[in-house]
Amino acid sequence: MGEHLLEVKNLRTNFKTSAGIVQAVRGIDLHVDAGEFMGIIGESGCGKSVSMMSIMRLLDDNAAVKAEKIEFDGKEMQELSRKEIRKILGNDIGMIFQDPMTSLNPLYTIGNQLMEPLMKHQNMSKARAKERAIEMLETVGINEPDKRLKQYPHELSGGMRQRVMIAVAMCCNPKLLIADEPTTALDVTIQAQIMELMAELKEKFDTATILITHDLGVIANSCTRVVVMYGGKIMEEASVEDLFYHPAHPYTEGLLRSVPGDGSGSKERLVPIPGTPPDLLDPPAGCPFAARCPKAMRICNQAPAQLTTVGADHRAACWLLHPQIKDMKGGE
Amino acid sequence: MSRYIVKRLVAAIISMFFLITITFFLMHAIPGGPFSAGERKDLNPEIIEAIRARYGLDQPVWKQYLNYMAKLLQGDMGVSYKKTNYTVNELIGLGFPISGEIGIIAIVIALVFGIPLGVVAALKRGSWADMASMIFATIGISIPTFVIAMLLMYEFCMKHSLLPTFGWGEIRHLILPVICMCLSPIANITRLCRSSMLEVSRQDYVRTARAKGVGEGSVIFKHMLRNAILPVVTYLGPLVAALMTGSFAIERLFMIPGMGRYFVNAVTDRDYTVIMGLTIFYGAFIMLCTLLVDIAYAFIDPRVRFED
Amino acid sequence: MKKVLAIALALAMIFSLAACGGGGSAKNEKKVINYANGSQPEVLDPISSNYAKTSIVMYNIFTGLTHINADGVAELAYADSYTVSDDGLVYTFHIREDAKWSDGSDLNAKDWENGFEFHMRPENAARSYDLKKYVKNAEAYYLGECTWEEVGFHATDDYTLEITLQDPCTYFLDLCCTYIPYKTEKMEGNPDWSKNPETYITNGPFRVTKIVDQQGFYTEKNPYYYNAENVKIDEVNFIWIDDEAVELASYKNGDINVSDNLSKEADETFKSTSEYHAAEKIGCGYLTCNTEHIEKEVRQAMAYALDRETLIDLLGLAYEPATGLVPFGIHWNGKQWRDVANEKDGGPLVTYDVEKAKQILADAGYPNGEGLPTYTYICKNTETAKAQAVQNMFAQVGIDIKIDTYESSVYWDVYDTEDWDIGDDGWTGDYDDPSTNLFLWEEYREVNADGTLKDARWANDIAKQYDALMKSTYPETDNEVRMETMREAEQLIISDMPVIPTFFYTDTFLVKPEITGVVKCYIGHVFFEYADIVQK
Amino acid sequence: MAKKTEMFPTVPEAMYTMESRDIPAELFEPLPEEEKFSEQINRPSVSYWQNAWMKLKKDKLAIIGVVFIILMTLLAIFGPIFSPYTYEQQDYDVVNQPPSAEHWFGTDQFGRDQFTRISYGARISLTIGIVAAIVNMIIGALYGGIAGYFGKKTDMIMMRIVDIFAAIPSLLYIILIMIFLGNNLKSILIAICLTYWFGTARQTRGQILSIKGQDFAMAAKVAGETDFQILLHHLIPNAIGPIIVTVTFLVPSAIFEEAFLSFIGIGISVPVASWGTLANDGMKVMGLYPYQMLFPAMAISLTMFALNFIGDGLRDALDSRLKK
Repeated sequence: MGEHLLEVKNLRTNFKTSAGIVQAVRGIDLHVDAGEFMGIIGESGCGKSVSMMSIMRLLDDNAAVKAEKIEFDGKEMQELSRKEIRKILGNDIGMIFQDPMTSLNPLYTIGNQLMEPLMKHQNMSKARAKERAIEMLETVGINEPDKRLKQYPHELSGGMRQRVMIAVAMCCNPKLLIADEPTTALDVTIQAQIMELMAELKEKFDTATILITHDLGVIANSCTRVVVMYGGKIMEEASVEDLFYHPAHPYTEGLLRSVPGDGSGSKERLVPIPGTPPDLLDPPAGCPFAARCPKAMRICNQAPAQLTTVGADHRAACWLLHPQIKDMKGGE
Repeated sequence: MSRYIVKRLVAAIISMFFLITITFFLMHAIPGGPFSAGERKDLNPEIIEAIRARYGLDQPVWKQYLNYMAKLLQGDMGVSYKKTNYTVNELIGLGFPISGEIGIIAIVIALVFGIPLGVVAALKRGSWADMASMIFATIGISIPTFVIAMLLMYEFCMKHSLLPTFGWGEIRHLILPVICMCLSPIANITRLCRSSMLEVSRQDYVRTARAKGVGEGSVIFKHMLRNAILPVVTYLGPLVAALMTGSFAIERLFMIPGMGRYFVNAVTDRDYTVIMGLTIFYGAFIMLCTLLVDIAYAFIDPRVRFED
Repeated sequence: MKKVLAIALALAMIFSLAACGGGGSAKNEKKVINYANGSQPEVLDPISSNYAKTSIVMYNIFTGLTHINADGVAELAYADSYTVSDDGLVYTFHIREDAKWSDGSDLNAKDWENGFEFHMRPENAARSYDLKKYVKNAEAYYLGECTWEEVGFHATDDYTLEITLQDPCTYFLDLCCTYIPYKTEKMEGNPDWSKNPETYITNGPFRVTKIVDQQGFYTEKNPYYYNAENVKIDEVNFIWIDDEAVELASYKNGDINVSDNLSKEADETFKSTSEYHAAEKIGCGYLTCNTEHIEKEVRQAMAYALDRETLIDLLGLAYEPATGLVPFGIHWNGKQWRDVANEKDGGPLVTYDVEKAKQILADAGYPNGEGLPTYTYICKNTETAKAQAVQNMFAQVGIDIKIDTYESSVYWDVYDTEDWDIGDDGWTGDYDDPSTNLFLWEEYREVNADGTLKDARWANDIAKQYDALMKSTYPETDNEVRMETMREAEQLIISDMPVIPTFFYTDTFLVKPEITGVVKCYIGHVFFEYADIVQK
Repeated sequence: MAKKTEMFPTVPEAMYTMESRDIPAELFEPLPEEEKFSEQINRPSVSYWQNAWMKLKKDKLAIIGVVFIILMTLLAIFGPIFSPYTYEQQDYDVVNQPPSAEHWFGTDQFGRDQFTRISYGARISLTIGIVAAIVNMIIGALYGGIAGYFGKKTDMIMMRIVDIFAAIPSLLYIILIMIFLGNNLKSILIAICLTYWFGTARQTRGQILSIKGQDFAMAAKVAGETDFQILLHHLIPNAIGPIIVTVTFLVPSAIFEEAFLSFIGIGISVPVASWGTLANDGMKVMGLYPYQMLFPAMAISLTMFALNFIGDGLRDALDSRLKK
């Protein structure tokens, strides 16, 4: 159809482990439009990274991915050969990972690793690639770029390395940038700088961005639309404003409560969500959050709720949204 | 870089000094000794004394030590006490090129077979190729060398007369010794390479490389193998030293006039000067190999700096 | 890339394998004998080494005044005639006038005198000189106690050599095999002479061409040998092979064609074939007892407890059970000395009889060995099989032993410490006379370097009687009397049993069928002078 | 296809969906607290070692290896006790017998029962292998750990000492120790224990160097743990995986070293025999009585196999990074 840059339907990803089959992603739908800055939020292990890796086919051999549709830029990704996928990766889709300390190969210079996708995808000569690499380093705010090119990752600080990673991801002007917890491993001040940089770059290149994080603060400052994941499923999907001011899912409410104020001085107490995430080796039949949900009903344990439209571009998967409840409430 | 090497060489010389001193006094702690009265009961005591004096053995140990060190500084390791018409330097000159030749060939073969086997096993983890190479690798380190040597000799020499049992100088003389010599290194390198490839394959930077859309060949050879090879490089230092200085079992069974036989024979013959000389040579050679490996390592891994 | 290399290498190996398979059987026109000569002695010259391995090489590259002929008997060689004085003390040899060194230079009587002098010169500390002590004052010269002029070994002109003996000797011509000349001008002041074929000048049927340490000693036919026209073999290579199993493989493989160190497997494999040869050797194996530690009765019980037949079977040897200390191969008026002596003694001196052993022990106050300590038995690490069988046999009568093994080269040092109870030993004589074996227990052999008697060895009253008996045979010229005296001496030593005889040695060796005329003499040395290779 | 269906277990059709309009009202009652966790199987939290054991249990080859080593150990302990023969008992009526019902592995040149001798040899060889490996691991890990952790001058001096000792050929120590202590199990054990720890020490040092800067070590330091606590409780356990792999190489090395000593004739004193001695003796009559070499050689090789399987299994099991 081409109306979305990336469209995923009913994506399921399972891992084979020594303990059995782990159902990491259990049927999610996603879409990103060109130029959109979307966030995916959830606790660790909720399947947010795995779903992205599934889309890009970066998972190990012990993973199996199945989807009705994974369409990127009008192409069905599942039909592409590995070779064709590789043409997209690094070129049309850039990716940034959580830990900048380990994401760069310690044995090669920054320049080498930065020029690699340029030479591969853009058929640039070495000299041209070098020029572009210097340009990119400048863009991501690294001083003395020509000197940095010759340095090895271990000679740079964490923040610098993440900038380099961003440069690597962005150097081919990708249509989509997937940032998997890009700031988690960084100091708070650096976090802010990196997020600023990403926002800046998004403006500059108009790249659609998927930001994966477990940090609501990061989402609040940059994203337009947010997907909340839990237990391998999507719990809620909404614009940033709706999510923060009108959360429709008890899990989202819980998440919001667990975050300290945004620094505006409010002394709201931090409330952690009691309990632990479900075991995806043997996922619950009903809503994955039921066990921890303060508003859980009997039905929540019996069957999963589907995403239901709450408002414009706002959907949530919760039995509380079932029309019968409204009826009952109305009846009272 | 050169400063680093100089530093390491100085450290090596100091180590060598301790090594020589320790070995020297260890040797002299062994009861009995060369040209002792007991050994040459047929000789007149005066003649024995004269011989001992000729070798400087009549002097107190500390003086013998000083004499030895003084001569050693001039590169003279003395005369063999048993093979009295050979100097230790001559024996090393005879034995080392031969053991070294077999050793180098065995190392090259071990690398040429071991690394690909390990890589394939790691990449096809759980497949038949993995199983096969691991079984081969396990066999390689499961059978004692002398048993393998004997079995090969039995098959190729006794039953089928395909290969000579002894001799030196032609390729056919090399085949069996080299096979025996490289089996266990192949096995070790395969295992080492496989486990480090597996380790590396889980690294974030490999995922990064894939996310960049780099070709699989480049991912394997550029991003994985070079990292995975590091443990192999470390293993190579002692391996090169051990293989190039000869294996006694193989040299004895295939009658190769190499260093390994000189050493074991010297030890069992209590030929003190030869033991000393060969130990010093081994020591220096091992330290050299370690230094070379460290330098090579630093070239491969930029995280290792040339510092103390 | 790596894979390609690997495949290429594998292919290369297969090809070279195939190539070797093709060219396996050598079709040399040259007649080459590859003889496996065991482990390499440390030094390979006639002065510094007295190992049998060295002697084998020496006998093939040097020839003395006499030499062993194709029948294994000594006959004149470089001496073409000789005379003996009436008192049997002065031998005058005439040296062949056409004699030449292996480098073509003239060889005359002076070279013999120089050679003898060089060998006996004190500072050269020759390893073996037992057979040269027969010459008057030779030992004194060796010990630095007299001048060369006083020694009875002089060239009176270019072709005449006059040798004066200390005592008359009926078997002196046998000893003359070992009296060889040295090319001393190449050897004086050149301690390395024996490493280099250029300076290793000889006068035997073969001459040195190449010496490769730890691998082989290569010789070729010596064209200047006096009997060169009868030497058929072009090359004799003495190959050092440490391991008997490897030697067998090499023999089967054809890499060697005369194998002299037979493993049990080689013995059993070839025993019934024509390639298998056995030769009597004048040697006897025995266990030496530390007489200070083990009393006479226990020693006797041990001797009776040894089942020598079984021992030989177990070890897969071709030996004979020892019935005394003088082995087969020594003659008494043309008959086997052993047989004559046994007949006169009324049966073998040493037998196997467990009951008797037990009885002796019981009578001595050790019924079933009760009250006896555990004795320490020392042997070389190559002799452990024998040790274990002996241990078992001694245990049958209640004598416990503990086995300590040592590397061959260390063994003799340990043996000399006398810090043991039973020591494994053996001796092969040098000439056809019982004294070649019996002299071992004469008192002078039991003296420490400082001149004191070894306290632990056999040195009691019986030993003194034995010594006197043996000494009385030296000046004796009546052979019958000498033999009788030595028979008496043997009885005497066996009665006290300081040594327990085990085997009489037999040499077994393998020779490929196409090779003829390999002579192995009674001292166990191999001669290739008379050999030939006849391709069928 | 079968694999695919297995990878994606079919999710049972839910009884109700958001479209359902016939959901009984009681299902909308709040979920009682006690039922909240009923669905969830709270797996007991497992420790590192429990987890490792669970993983090891799933590794068939490793289990085969463990079973084999246990059997060998039992054989070593009980074989000589329950055998009707002793390792030194000679019987000249049955020399060089092939395997039979009376003598499972045949007899040797003195009619001694090979099975009994091999099981007795297991005592020696296994003791040497296992004791040497453990001692080497302990010495090596501590030594290397200390050098790596403290770094700087300490590291430099300690590693130079290792260099010096590693450069002295092990045969030299072994001979020396044997001269002073005799040709017995004790001296071989001491000698081998002294010679193999260098590799472990170097390796541990490398591991420690690479992980000592990581967060958990820093955290422990901040938490006020002493250097040795950090080393023993945090660093060495985290480096243990590769060390254990090295130690798997060590057990065979030690058994081989002993076999090599037997080969050059300075092994354990007769009539006691290790597997190495037995194999070496068997080698001399390989063509005639192949079983005399075959059985001891197989005992060595199968044990090596088993140890390697165990080592591989342990490595996978102990590797915390594999946890997912």
